[in-house]
Amino acid sequence: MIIARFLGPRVWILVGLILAAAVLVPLANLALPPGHPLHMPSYLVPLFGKYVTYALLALALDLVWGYVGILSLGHGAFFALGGYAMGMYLMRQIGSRGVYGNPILPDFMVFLNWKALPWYWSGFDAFWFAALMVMLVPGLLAFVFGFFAFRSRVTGVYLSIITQAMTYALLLAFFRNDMGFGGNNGLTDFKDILGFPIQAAATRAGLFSASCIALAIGVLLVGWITRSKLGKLMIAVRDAESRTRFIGWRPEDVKLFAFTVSAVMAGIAGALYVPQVGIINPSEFAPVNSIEVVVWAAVGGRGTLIGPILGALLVNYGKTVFTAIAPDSWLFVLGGLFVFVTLVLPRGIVGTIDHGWDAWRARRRSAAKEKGESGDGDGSILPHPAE
Amino acid sequence: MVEHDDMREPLGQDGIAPGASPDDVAAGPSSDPAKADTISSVVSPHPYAAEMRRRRLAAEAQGRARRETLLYLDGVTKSFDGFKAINNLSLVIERGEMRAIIGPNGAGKTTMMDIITGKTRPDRGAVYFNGAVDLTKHDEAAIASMGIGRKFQKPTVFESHTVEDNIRLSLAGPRSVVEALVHRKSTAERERIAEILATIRLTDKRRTFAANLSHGQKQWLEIGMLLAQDPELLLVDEPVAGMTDAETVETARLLREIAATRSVVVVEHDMSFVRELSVKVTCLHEGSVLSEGTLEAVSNDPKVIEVYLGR
Amino acid sequence: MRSAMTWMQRTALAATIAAFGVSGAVAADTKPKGEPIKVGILHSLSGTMAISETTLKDAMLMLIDEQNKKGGLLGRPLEPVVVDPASNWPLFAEKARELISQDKVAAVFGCWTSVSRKSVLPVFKELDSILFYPVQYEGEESERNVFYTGAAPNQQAIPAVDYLMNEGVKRWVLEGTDYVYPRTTNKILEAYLKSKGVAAEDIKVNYTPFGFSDWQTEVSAIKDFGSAGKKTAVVSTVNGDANVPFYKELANQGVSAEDIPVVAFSVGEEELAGIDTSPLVGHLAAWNYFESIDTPQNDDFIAKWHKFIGNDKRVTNDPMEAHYIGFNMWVKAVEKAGTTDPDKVIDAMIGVSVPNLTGGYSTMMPNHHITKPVFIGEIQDDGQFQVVWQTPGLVPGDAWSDYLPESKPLISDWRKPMSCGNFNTATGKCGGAGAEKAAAN
Amino acid sequence: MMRLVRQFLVFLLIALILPIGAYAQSSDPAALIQSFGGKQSFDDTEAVVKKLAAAGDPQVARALNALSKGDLVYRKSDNQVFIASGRGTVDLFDPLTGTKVGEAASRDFSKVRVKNSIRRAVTDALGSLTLRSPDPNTRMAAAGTLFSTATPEAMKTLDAAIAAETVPAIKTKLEEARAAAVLKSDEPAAAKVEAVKTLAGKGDRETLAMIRGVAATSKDAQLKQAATTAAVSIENTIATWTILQNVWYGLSLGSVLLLAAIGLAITFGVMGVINMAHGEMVMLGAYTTFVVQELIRTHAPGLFEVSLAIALPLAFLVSGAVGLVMERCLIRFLYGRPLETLLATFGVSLILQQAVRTIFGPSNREVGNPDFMSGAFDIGLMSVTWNRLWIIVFALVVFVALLALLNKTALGLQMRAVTQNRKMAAAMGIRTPWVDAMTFALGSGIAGIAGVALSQIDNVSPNLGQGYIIDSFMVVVFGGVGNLWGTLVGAMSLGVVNKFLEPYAGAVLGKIVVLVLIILFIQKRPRGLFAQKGRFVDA
Repeated sequence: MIIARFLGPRVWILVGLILAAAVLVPLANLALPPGHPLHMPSYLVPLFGKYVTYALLALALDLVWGYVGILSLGHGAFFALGGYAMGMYLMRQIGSRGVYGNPILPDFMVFLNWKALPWYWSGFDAFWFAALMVMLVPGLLAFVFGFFAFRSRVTGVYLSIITQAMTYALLLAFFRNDMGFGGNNGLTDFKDILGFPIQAAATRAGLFSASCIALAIGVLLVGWITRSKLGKLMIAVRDAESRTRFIGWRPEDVKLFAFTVSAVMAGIAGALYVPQVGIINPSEFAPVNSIEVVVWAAVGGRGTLIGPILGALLVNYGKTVFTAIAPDSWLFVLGGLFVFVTLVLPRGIVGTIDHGWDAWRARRRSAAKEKGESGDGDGSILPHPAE
Repeated sequence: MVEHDDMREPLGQDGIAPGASPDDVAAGPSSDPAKADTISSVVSPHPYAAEMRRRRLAAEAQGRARRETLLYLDGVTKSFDGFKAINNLSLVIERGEMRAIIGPNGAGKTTMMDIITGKTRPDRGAVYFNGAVDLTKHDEAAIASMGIGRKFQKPTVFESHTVEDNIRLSLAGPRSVVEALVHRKSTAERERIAEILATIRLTDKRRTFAANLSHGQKQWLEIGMLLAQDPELLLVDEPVAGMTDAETVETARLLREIAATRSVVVVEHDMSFVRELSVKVTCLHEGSVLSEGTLEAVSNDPKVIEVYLGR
Repeated sequence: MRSAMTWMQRTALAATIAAFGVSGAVAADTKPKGEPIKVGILHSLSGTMAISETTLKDAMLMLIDEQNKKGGLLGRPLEPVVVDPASNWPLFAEKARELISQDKVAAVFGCWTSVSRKSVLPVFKELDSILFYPVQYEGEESERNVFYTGAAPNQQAIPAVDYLMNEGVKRWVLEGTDYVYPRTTNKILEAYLKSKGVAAEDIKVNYTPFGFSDWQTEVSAIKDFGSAGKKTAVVSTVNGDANVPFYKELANQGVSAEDIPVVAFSVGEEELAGIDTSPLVGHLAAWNYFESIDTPQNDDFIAKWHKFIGNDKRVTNDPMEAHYIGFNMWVKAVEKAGTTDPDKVIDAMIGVSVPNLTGGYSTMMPNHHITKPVFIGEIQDDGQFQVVWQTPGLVPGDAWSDYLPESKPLISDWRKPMSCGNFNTATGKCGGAGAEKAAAN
Repeated sequence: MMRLVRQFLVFLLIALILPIGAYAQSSDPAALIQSFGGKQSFDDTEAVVKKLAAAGDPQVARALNALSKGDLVYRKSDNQVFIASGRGTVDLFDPLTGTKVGEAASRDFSKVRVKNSIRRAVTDALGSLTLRSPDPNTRMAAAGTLFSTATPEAMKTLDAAIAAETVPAIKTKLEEARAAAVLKSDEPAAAKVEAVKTLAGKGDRETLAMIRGVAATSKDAQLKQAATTAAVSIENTIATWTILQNVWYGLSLGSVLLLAAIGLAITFGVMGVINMAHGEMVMLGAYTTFVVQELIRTHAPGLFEVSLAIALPLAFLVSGAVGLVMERCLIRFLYGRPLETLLATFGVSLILQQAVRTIFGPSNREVGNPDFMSGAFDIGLMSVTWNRLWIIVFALVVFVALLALLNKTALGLQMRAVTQNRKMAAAMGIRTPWVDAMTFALGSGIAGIAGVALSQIDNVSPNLGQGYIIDSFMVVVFGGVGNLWGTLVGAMSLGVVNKFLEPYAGAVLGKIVVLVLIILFIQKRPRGLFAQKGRFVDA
């Protein structure tokens, strides 16, 4: 297998861990009786499932930010679009079980006197179509947006700000009830997914496993991309864009590829997120959410595969804990954490550990070298090659 | 020249259609636009027709002249906010030639490089590569793929990559994203990399991260990356700035070695280095050519002396 | 065997333990013995909604404190569990789940925005717990696990319009923030006004975004609309934050209450605390409670509130009264049922009647809404309201509006045997979600 | 001719009858005023007002005014009515004469309760009662009121008032009011045509509605023609003024954007620090204003009018100091890593928000408008509010001051030197860390100043800053990073475009369109409106 050769052991350990979670968590929840010491309480399953989709989102962002150097402040938009596509499918699945019993129209359309389903809702009753849209809509938006932005060489903070403008515009647009996406309340009150009741423990466990598998595939995909020559090129674009241009590459193509792939990943994350939290509404487009994703990646360590995943899990778990134990002051903790990480751990947790490890190894190696030979050639003139 | 008078080329193509028909290749490199001007003005009585004809002939003559060149700049002008960085600059580089370009700060050396490599579009003027390709119509990546390599003043290498990967990314070959994604290393590639590393004397640093190289080594790596592209023309901007004397000598040797198989344009301040290269020298000043010739001739040119030493 | 807890359980429970510690301090001086009954408080303490919801958290803490002083509930102390859903709607669902599953609270008092309620609804249904929702809302909902102690549209919007019609208003501007509550309320009002013979060209509907702050164009459009020679009024469903700049612009452009009165459904004492109200005297609000209402219960409540919060400038408002009513109803229902078991309490709630702060009694009806008086108040220069009109009796909350075609045939009755939140009188069937529940019972 | 004679006769008749009628109805005004006393329904109160109006004695204006303002009280013990002023211990005045009659504790008195319809009745009553007031402003107001309330019966009163009026502006208003009365009456068509002509000059929306009504209902061809013509001319006038009004609103919104963004133009534009806590600097400025006003209210109420002037330097210092601390303790370690600055400052913004929430509470705080910031005046059909006007002026003053600071002072020179070439500046002996700190403090301080201005039109709450941060970044990026003029032009053009879109697209869609336009614009000009040019600019 090509992939196997490309990926190092660390990636496989990571994928193994994720897949183990995909199996063990549902087992601990479903197979073990509630009294058992290893039993996983039901309420934790969707909570952890949510973290896993966040991890996938953070990984998607890391592909563009960590590897290509595009700081997108609008990745929440792709996440939310994927979520809306899934939400629309789930809404259609409600069928006539809505409060008004209308077999076609979702409740919010009924009480706002909509007479027919808008054209863009058609097709969403089929899962395959919704699944396609989950990838296609964010992907297409990213492609079109990226195509123009990268071709015009919009870079750095300018790009960050217009991605923010993009998600902000979408936020406002989805707030509008006239858009037909439920306005501020968004889409909610889902009943079932693929015929399984959405609130059943088994469905929850299944969604959790699906999220883990998606994350594992995401890790493999990002691992494969970043370890290919293209991955090297991405880093090259990140570090010296004009140099890549002058050796004949088109950085805009590289960026567009990464941006689009990343948006599709974010869309999938969103689609898995929605059935687990039970609601999708415009606040997912809020610029602050997108900034938070950046924070996860930064805390964990960008430019690594494990970093963003770890960051997303840690920050969100911290948020869960602190909003409960210190509801009046958890923002101090969260804000302090961001400041601390950027000041003390600029490479993020994983980056710092990696760096420390490399430095330690380098020290050992150079110490060993010094014992053997008198010096290395650094800085001195190299021997003239024999002609 | 007169035998081409009857060719009814549409006027609109003047100055654009380089090497459109293969039979034009007959014209020699000695074509002189000024001469064409004199002759045509005698033949044609009507001033407007004469002017058109003069232009056409001049363009044809230039076309023929340029077809033999590797790099051809004519009447190039570029200004930034009213400041003319390049002013009616004309310059010709022959195939296989190595040329040194000198000039004080602000003479327009870097802007000239920007224009050749597609980073900057000139306001006016023609820029042709290989006689046929209008460089003003292409972007950096396309121009690089055509075979023009450029080394920046400040060494620009991919610091997070190893020396080997730096070269690998630069190797000539397809430049599509998909290819890069599914690319597999081959023996030929490995050999080519080894060859380049040997040329730039970095063989034993192949696994070192570029960030950990010395300044001089980065300069060489960058030259190596250019070589990997297998360019016909190399533009080298101040390759020895910040180098020790020994490194400078080594770099000069490296460049001469490279120039054996391709054309090289070196922009440099360092006169001893230029002397070391011992090639034809062009001196730029205020965006146009001040003097051209051997270093000896140029450095004795009173205009050059005035510019460098001031009034 | 609790000693053999997994790390996962342990870390997840860390939250509980700490919450226990925090709330333990509050409950420390209580006399009642036994294992405490936990009460969840689910109000945003940070983010955009903190501005409104924090007060409600404090009000709940006070009510629980008072109850403990009275000897707790069923002889056991009450213990508040406060969490911060941070104005983040999915976080509301997560926190609700945490409160119910992990903290095992007996009931939850919380939410403000419709979307936060919609977000937690599935959780309460799934885990079969109780939510008390204290804010006026758009109606069109009746769930078994939710008790709506705020006003339904017929307990606020329609009486307000009736009052203005009496005052001779012929032309209407329905100005709202673009979200579900204003949209639905305005739909209902439009239908209601048209049924009262108001022509379509005499109704102007306009929506602005959340947190809108530049009202120049809108206020000037209102002025223009109002200069057609007919008496004009503005019905404002403008949301929280946008109100201050809206009122400031009204005052500055000289739109006085005499010319074009503005009646608001989301502006209470708390919102006015941020504005100099002297230019706004005479503008109106419709609520079920005003701080200025002069009754012994209210005086007592205000005094306790000032003492509890340690600041006698803090105002009281309608949602606080809603929590007061809801909490007392819950206490009464628990006492009636003799247990905090949600199913029993839900059944015991219907028919429970407790005193409200305006001198009457409010009763929980079978549709899980309550009966309330409706007051129209005029803004005074001290930031309070003066009641200028009130409904002659109590108005029962109507979950399904009679002025929307689709909801007209629906009724709600959670008593057995119907046990349905959306019974369709036209088809004679319990439509939608209620069907499953009814079948399960 | 006949018409004139008939008019005269009618006038004569009414002039004779009116006083008799009035006297016939009237009872003693003092006694009438006393009947406000005691608990009574709103309808009772309104009836008394109507009676007072009918009595036609200008003396009752004082009592009516007091009633409308809520100053009219009655003693609980004997229902006697007074005008009261003050709190706690109140001064009591005779409601008819206005002479002081004593002091008493306010708890012994009850307000005579009023509501809108009563206030309106009072205003209408005052309209006719004060038409002959010696004070021109009162007369002006009365004439204005009469325009919308004038009935055909009021024509005679108006005629008398017109005859006696000496101030031309008031006379015009009275004539307009009379014309409005004529249109409502059953005067002959010719008189109405005259009236329409008079009103065509007034040309506001209220008049338009009136004239349109005439045009629609009139059976007289000539009158119909005149009304239609007048309506068209008024519509044109209104259309022109609408455009001007939109420009004004746009500039006003633009000035708010400018204020919010100008500090960012320094910290982000000049220094390249993506300061996500910028909005919180604005918020701190607003809270400083609140604290200043609060202190003034409790300690020196007389200074309220100058509270903003006091708050300005303090807000600058507070926000500037916070900015200084941020720069010294945080940002200076992050130079050259703009995206990490973003994260760190985002953390700071969370901390600052929560800190303010902890100290001041989560709800809105009241910041009052001094008198000079309140109210509006009219230019033609355009209503200009004072606070908006002052904010535009203030924004421009801040802009010019900042420009001067950057271009004319030593600090400005050093700032520009450091941002252009840090190493060279350091080599020239400029203490670059100090300049960095000062620049950041300056940007933050200006944000604080903006907070003072924004406290006048927006909520003062912990969320204040959040509402402006995105818009501020848009303005700076749209205008071109590193160019103050770009920020000015960017803010103003975004404001105007927004306000022109708003009436057609609505506020929500308008804003979306503006955002999309910005995105498209950045594609076209990736470095903003006023891009820095030159070959050294690189990505």
